[in-house]
Amino acid sequence: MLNRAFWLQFSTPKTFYPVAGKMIPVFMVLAVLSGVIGLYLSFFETPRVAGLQKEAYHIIFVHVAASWMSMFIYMIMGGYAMLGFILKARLSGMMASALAPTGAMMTFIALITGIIWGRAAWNPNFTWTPDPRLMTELVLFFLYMGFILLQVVIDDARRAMRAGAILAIVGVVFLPLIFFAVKLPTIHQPANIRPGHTMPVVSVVAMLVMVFSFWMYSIAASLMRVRAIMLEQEKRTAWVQQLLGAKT
Amino acid sequence: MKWQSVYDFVFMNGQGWYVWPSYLLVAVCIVAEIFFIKWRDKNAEIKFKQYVNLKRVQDNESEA
Amino acid sequence: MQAADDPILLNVKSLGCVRSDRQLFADLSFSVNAGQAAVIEGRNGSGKTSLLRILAGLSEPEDGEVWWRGENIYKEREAYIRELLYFGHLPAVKGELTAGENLRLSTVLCGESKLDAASALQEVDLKGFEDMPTHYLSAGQKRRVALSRLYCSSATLWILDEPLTAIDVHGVAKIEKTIGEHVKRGGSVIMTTHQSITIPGVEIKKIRLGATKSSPTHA
Amino acid sequence: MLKIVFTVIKRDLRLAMRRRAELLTVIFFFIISVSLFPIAMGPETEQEARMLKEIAPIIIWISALLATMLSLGQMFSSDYQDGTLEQLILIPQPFSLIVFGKIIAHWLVAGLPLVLIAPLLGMQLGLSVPEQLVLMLTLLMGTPALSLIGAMGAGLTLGLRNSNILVSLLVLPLYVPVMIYGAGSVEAYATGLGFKAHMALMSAVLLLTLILLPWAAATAVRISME
Repeated sequence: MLNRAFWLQFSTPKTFYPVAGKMIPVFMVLAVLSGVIGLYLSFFETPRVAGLQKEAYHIIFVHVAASWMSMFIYMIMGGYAMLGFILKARLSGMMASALAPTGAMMTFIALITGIIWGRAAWNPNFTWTPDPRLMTELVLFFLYMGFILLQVVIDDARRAMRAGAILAIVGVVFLPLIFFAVKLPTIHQPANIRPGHTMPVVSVVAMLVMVFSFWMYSIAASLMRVRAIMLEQEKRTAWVQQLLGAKT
Repeated sequence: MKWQSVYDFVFMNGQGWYVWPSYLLVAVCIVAEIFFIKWRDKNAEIKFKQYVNLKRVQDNESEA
Repeated sequence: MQAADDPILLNVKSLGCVRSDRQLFADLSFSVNAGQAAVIEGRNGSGKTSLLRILAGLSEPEDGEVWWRGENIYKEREAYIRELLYFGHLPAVKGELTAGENLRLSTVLCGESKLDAASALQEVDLKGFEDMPTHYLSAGQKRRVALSRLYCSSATLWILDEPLTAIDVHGVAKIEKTIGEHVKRGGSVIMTTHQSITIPGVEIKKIRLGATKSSPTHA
Repeated sequence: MLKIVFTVIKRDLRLAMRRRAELLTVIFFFIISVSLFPIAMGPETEQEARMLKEIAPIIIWISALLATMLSLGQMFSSDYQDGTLEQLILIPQPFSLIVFGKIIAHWLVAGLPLVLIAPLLGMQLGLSVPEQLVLMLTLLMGTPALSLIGAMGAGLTLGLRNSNILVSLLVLPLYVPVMIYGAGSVEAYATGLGFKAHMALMSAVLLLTLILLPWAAATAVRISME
């Protein structure tokens, strides 16, 4: 099965379109199942925590999953962009554009849940600005928005792909720099405002299950989006005309 | 069972005010994203029809 | 590989160009020999400028390849550009610089010059304008400053996009003569023009764009 | 190799001298934006004056970022509009060298003046002489990185609608590390922590941008020219 013909169907829009269509339900079901399991574990199986953390710690299961995905998707996006740029493979560029909005959404979730968690767990006057992780999320959100808006503004599809690729490649190189710079301790910054604690095993498992669920969801959502992008950009090709021509 | 009652589960010692909106946000974001993708898919089909019509006009023009 | 004495300089192989979802041309093949002038014909929007920009290596075609002296122009880009003079539809004349500075800069940047700036400007009837900032010049005079590059260049292939726009009758005759001389020296010219062009003693190859009906490509 | 870079620098400097007004606009923008802070705060009490001094490096750095951003439009757009950029691409030399020359010229015109003026503005905000020297040093190392990153943004948005607004969205997030190390080193020096670590990190950023961004900017311009 793992021969050339198998891999080739993932490499051109024409062959990937139906394959992606079959893959979406699989990933969606996995996402929902693991999501249900993760939520059950986090709400009912984790021990109650007393003291500083309080019940607000139920937020971290989505917060951590979303922040992992936000970073991870950007890296994957940069990888696809690089691949598409070097090999001139249109599908890779399309995957990069399809991942960006999902990544931006994950970043947004991570940012907002992070702020809510900070307020709930430590103090209601929590300002999120000195928190390096949230600050990185904010910069990451801007990076995603820059990528998305650049591709929206450019009319020509090929130029949009390639311009986005350059931005994503440079962004991936800069992301560790930004992360490191924001973390750099200065006098204004408390060393670490997150109290260290050891998590019970159930919580770790619940968190990993939630990360898995978000991961599966991200794949499903970007596959759905990449199908729409393929239709948008391959209008003049025979396969789209066959596919959509049959419907009209 | 770690919760004493449904009330306890929902209220969470007052922390429910923070927990549930967070989950609501996630749910809203996911629903919105899927809605936007579906909308984009529909839009791609509409744009395709426009494109086909435009091309027909242009082809007729170049034949004339 | 082709033999060294092959007269074919530029070989265009099944070129296709797409601009904002429109197939401008597809499967376009032609060749240009040494000592040959070619005129690209077609209506507005048929992709003449796009074709010239692809031939100059400024933009990449959707499909197909362009070969120069038996080498792909993307693989041997610098060697190709060294023998190329591209005259775009924008004059590439900086308003802040004088006519002489403009010309000297473009020749310094592109390598050696056959002719000094003063004599080149004399060729296009702009003697005495050498030290005048070009934003004082009229549109036609600016085009002529740009065209004076033809006299300095030692390039083999000239790609000229509408060189006759905004040039008076006298100027047109002069440019036709210059192109004729270049071709007779063994150079090649590919150009677009809306005017009819006659060069005594030179047969002009015509390449028509937009004649074929646009068909969907198979991707 | 080097000759082409120098020729491009000379060309761009000559063009910049012929339109001095644009250059002066950027410098005055920098001066005004820094001066607005003390005017707005009106530091009457000693505590307010101390606060102003504390955030002085941040004020100067953010103003430098914005001033650089303002000047990015000039880097390629005039060459793009009159067709000269096509001719620059068709020079038989690697295009990244030419873009590198243009970036250096941009820095000489729009970055270096900021470095030289910064001490005057620092004085206005109450920085001591050694602090001003540290500030100058960070600006001297940081502003080239700003020009390099900005060149990519300017290249990507070449010829687009609202390109000036879009370029800030693309470039500002990437300016974050430069800004943090720049402002942070003055702060670290002022509090006696020493600024060597910050400067080392800043030079690492500069080195990375020097390696990566001439290529990225040149590719961005070529993509936009297609």
